[in-house]
Amino acid sequence: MSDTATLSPTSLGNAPYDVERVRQDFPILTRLVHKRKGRPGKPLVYLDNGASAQKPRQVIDAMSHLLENDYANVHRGVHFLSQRSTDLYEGTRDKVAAFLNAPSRENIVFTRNATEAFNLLAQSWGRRFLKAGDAVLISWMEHHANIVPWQLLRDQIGIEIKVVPVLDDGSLDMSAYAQLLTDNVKLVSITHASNVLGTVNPAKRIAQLAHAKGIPVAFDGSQAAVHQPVDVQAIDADFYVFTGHKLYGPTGIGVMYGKMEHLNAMPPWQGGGDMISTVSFAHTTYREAPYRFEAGTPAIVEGIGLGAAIDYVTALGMDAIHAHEQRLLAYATGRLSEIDGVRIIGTAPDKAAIISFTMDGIHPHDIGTLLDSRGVAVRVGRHCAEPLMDRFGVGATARASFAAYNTEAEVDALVDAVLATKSFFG
Amino acid sequence: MSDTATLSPTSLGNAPYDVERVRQDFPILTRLVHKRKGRPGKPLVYLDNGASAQKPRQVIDAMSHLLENDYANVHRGVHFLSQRSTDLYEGTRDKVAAFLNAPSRENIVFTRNATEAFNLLAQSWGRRFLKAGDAVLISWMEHHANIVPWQLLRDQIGIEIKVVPVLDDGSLDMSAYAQLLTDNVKLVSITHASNVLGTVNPAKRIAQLAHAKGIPVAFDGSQAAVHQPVDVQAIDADFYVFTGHKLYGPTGIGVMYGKMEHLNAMPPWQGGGDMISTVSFAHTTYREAPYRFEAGTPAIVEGIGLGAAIDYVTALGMDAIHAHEQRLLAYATGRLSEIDGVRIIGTAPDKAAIISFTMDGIHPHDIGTLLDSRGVAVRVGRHCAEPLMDRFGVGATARASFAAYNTEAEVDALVDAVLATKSFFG
Amino acid sequence: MFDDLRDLYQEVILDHGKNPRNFGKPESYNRTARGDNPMCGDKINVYLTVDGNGIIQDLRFDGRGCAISQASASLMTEILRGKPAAEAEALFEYFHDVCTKDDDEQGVHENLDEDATDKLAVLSGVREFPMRVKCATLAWHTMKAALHGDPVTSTENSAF
Amino acid sequence: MFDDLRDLYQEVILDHGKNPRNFGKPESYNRTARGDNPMCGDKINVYLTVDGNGIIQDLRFDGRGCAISQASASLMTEILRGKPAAEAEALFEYFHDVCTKDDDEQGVHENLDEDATDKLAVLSGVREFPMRVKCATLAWHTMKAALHGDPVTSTENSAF
Ligand SMILES: Cc1ncc(COP(=O)(O)O)c(C=O)c1O
Ligand SMILES: Cc1ncc(COP(=O)(O)O)c(C=O)c1O
Repeated sequence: MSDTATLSPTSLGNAPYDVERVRQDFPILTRLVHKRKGRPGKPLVYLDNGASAQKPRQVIDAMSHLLENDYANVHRGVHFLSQRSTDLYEGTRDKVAAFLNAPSRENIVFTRNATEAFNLLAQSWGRRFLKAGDAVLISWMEHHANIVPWQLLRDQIGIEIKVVPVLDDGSLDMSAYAQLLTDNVKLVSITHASNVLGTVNPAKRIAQLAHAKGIPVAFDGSQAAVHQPVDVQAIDADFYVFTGHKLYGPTGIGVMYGKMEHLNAMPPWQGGGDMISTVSFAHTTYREAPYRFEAGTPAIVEGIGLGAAIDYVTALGMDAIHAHEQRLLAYATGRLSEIDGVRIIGTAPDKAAIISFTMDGIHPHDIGTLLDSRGVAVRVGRHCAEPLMDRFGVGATARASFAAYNTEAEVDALVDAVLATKSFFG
Repeated sequence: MSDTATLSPTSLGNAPYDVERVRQDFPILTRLVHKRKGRPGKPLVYLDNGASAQKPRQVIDAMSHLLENDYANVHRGVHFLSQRSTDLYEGTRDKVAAFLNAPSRENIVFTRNATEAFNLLAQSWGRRFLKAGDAVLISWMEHHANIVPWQLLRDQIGIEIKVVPVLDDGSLDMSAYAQLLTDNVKLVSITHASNVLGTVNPAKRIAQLAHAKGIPVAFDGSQAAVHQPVDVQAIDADFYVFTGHKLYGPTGIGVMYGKMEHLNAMPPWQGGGDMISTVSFAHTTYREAPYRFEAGTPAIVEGIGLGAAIDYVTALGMDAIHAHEQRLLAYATGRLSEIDGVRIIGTAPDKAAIISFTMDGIHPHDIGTLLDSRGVAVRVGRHCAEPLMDRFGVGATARASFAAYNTEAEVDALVDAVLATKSFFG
Repeated sequence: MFDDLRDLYQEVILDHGKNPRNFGKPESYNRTARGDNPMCGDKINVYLTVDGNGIIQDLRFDGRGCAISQASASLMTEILRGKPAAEAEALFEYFHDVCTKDDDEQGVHENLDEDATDKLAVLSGVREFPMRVKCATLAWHTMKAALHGDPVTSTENSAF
Repeated sequence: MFDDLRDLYQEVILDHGKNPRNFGKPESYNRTARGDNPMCGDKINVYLTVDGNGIIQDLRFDGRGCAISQASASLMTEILRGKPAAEAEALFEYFHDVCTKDDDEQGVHENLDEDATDKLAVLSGVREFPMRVKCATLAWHTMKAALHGDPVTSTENSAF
């Protein structure tokens, strides 16, 4: 094995989506959880994909293989391994560009995660192009990653944060959006899909309306990009952000796509090695975008792992993944809705495969613990979207979120566990 | 295998340092490079450790094992895998604290790399505690990671950057240092060891002199911490930075140690999930240090890998690694010095196992290519220390840097390749 | 049905969780604090009436939370009523150990009301559920903050 | 001794590397630019004299660099002397392909001086050494910058 060519998933060809074969690519899915002294353990039913997805063997192996065969620091070395690591690492930039249908690899900036991408956007683009009194328009369904960076900037330079409301079904209030696009709005930064409600916002329409007023638009694709195909040119996004670990890739790597006109106009954010052109104590010059934004030794192994993840989902087909998850979503929504006392929060049409719910008289934290004791992993809490929780008058929810490897049987396990929880506290 | 307990290196007990057994832990070291159609390939002689070290099986396995058995997002989940990942990830904070002899785990902030640590320091500590006219005192032997962040801050708020000169042997000019500690100096930020010269600076003395004037001191331990034991309390460092990938650990993870009095006084830097306490559009509150500085999903797998790397070097013993490398350094220095036309840059006493050199009439880039063609990987160029290159009147150097797994035979391979290079261009 | 959770959700806890005692804001009180558990979004208010001799004459709470945190708050109000403030803090120390340490690792806690310690023992099951420990201790943190005059506390920032 | 490097360090290159032609700053010139290769710290200056008809009457260079970059600069000065500026740019296009693409992937480059293209062929060995491509192209980038009136250029920011 001296090459990393064998990274495609267990081939599915044009056959119908074979989830059992997909599952075989994910070693953790055969795990028994809560196994200890004398207890056999429970099969894992992993429905916490919205927080982070599990990794296929192809991604795990790409990283191990690199470290066992091809690893060195990138960009500056003339030796064989450095060249090899550089090729593989920079190869991911091409893969990401293709994945998002970006015009070029130079549009792709690597970050640690989605959160860092928004901090970069706020501090580099924001500090250069915004001044006191200017507004950034976000929405009520944002993850903290697309709220707090703007609040920090607000505290630093006095911008205003405006918020598009959310309708009762979890849709974005598009008529309010149109009205909120006032003259002082200088950037729209809105999630493409909500990590709590599953709502997929009409990105193209959002961009059109903003562009009509000359306002650039940034999208948080952390959830959208993992559930469906994304085409940044079709949407006409000015910026588009996602995070590797939710796309079956490694932790420690995220992506900010930006149009070149923006990236080229943005000052560096962090300083250090690899982002400079020349350094003297008096004067330092910086490299062009995207490299200007990537200071220090990058997350090399993670970048290469992300490349393997993109190869993986591309081979499965984002369309096929989407269709599979939609089947699960419909089935799970139907079954959960039948249970008395279960309330699903977020019922917008064409939503992504994420179901947040509450149960009458039972706190989400207790739901989480009870489900977990049966091997069913869901997320409970505020999902880093506290304002949205307030909007729906809940302190917290339980959330089941689906991925390429989930099955109807797992939905059944979820529903059984919810029923059992209900009678336990009943 | 459901536990990660078996991470200690091939046990050495109290036996003399057995480098062959250490080498067995590093899968890449058996690799043949430049192997292609009909060519057998050359054994790898990896002497580019200053750029990044190779990883032992223990680190690679810890990451794969996690992803195959225990992976989930950390901190917020109540389910089994989340709990497990959290325990492992936060366990690394304890390991790092022990590795640096920090008073507590709360002193340890995780960053992407050393570069990010200095950007965090400059933007969070610097913006809070420095104002126009204040000076940060660095040295002429800094890596760009400890230069450019201060230049960005200078451009933002008008601080001054003062620079301690370097003597001809590569030592820090300590009498100049004492004189440069003037009243407007509000922070000393100096490397503990030079990545070009190998010089190990007298950290304790540097801190003493600064503290006598009430000035805090930050050290760049990126090179020092990999070559010798570090005790931040003995040095009395206010901040101490290192980067995981040079310590046989993963990319994408670095560390900033800080005294609690400083960390507690520093505002957050990046905003997002995991670093907040409560969020509303009007007002957001932040968590305590160190969590306040860690926004978004952390580099979970990389953090856990770093823990395995620390376990590894701890089991080998930093003292034993140091002694081994010093033997190699002495041997290599002796042999290279015998070659006419080779000039070693950096000859300070008690330096770390790093040798920068030039060859008369032969450009370092050509040296790099010729050595590489024989399997010998060294770094050539400016080593992200451009001002230092100017100081020594060289555009670039070639650099061999040693690690726990290097051997005398590898030094011989280096010397043979240097001799051959000399006659090739002779 | 949930055999593994028997220790965590004991009958007493389910009962107190469903029917919390001393729930609701009293007409009068002289110490109060709010406690946040950002992990789950729970908020709790504790209202104390401490007399001139430092005796907790009355304590009540309101707010929302999971079964564990509600039961813990409810049990706390029953246990601390009539006790000196100093003893309340000592009991919290003890309770902390109960929630986080195995029996043989717990510190020495002397001169505590045995009735109180017995009652608290029902919550020792959280020990096996580290993610739930803060649910159990939220009310106690808040009580302590109120005694110390801190208006708001958050379990996020505490080590347990 | 370095068999794998025969293609890269051909005799012509070693010769031009050691004895670069047209080296040194001329008394007079009317176009100049500095080129940086931050990867290795090399800097090169190119000095051009272009006449009213756009013909490169003279070109010289100075600065330091590796054998490849010095040889490439030296060869460039020999090749471009007396050529129209437009042809210089066309030759750079061709040379770019030579340095980065396999023979069958190279674009169509018509009407180029065969002497020139033959001479440039000795540098085609860099193709196998992607990290050295910028060494070979530095002088050409700088020449182009000088023609376009840009005072400084850097290979760091170019794709090859
Ligand atoms: C002394 C020194 N400081 C800082 C760094 C930067 O490390 P990183 O690129 O991992 O941030 C390096 C390594 O390149 C170094 O040698
Ligand atoms: C919609 C959305 N945005 C941003 C994030 C933040 O991602 P990360 O924590 O990887 O930065 C998440 C995930 O937590 C998310 O769901």
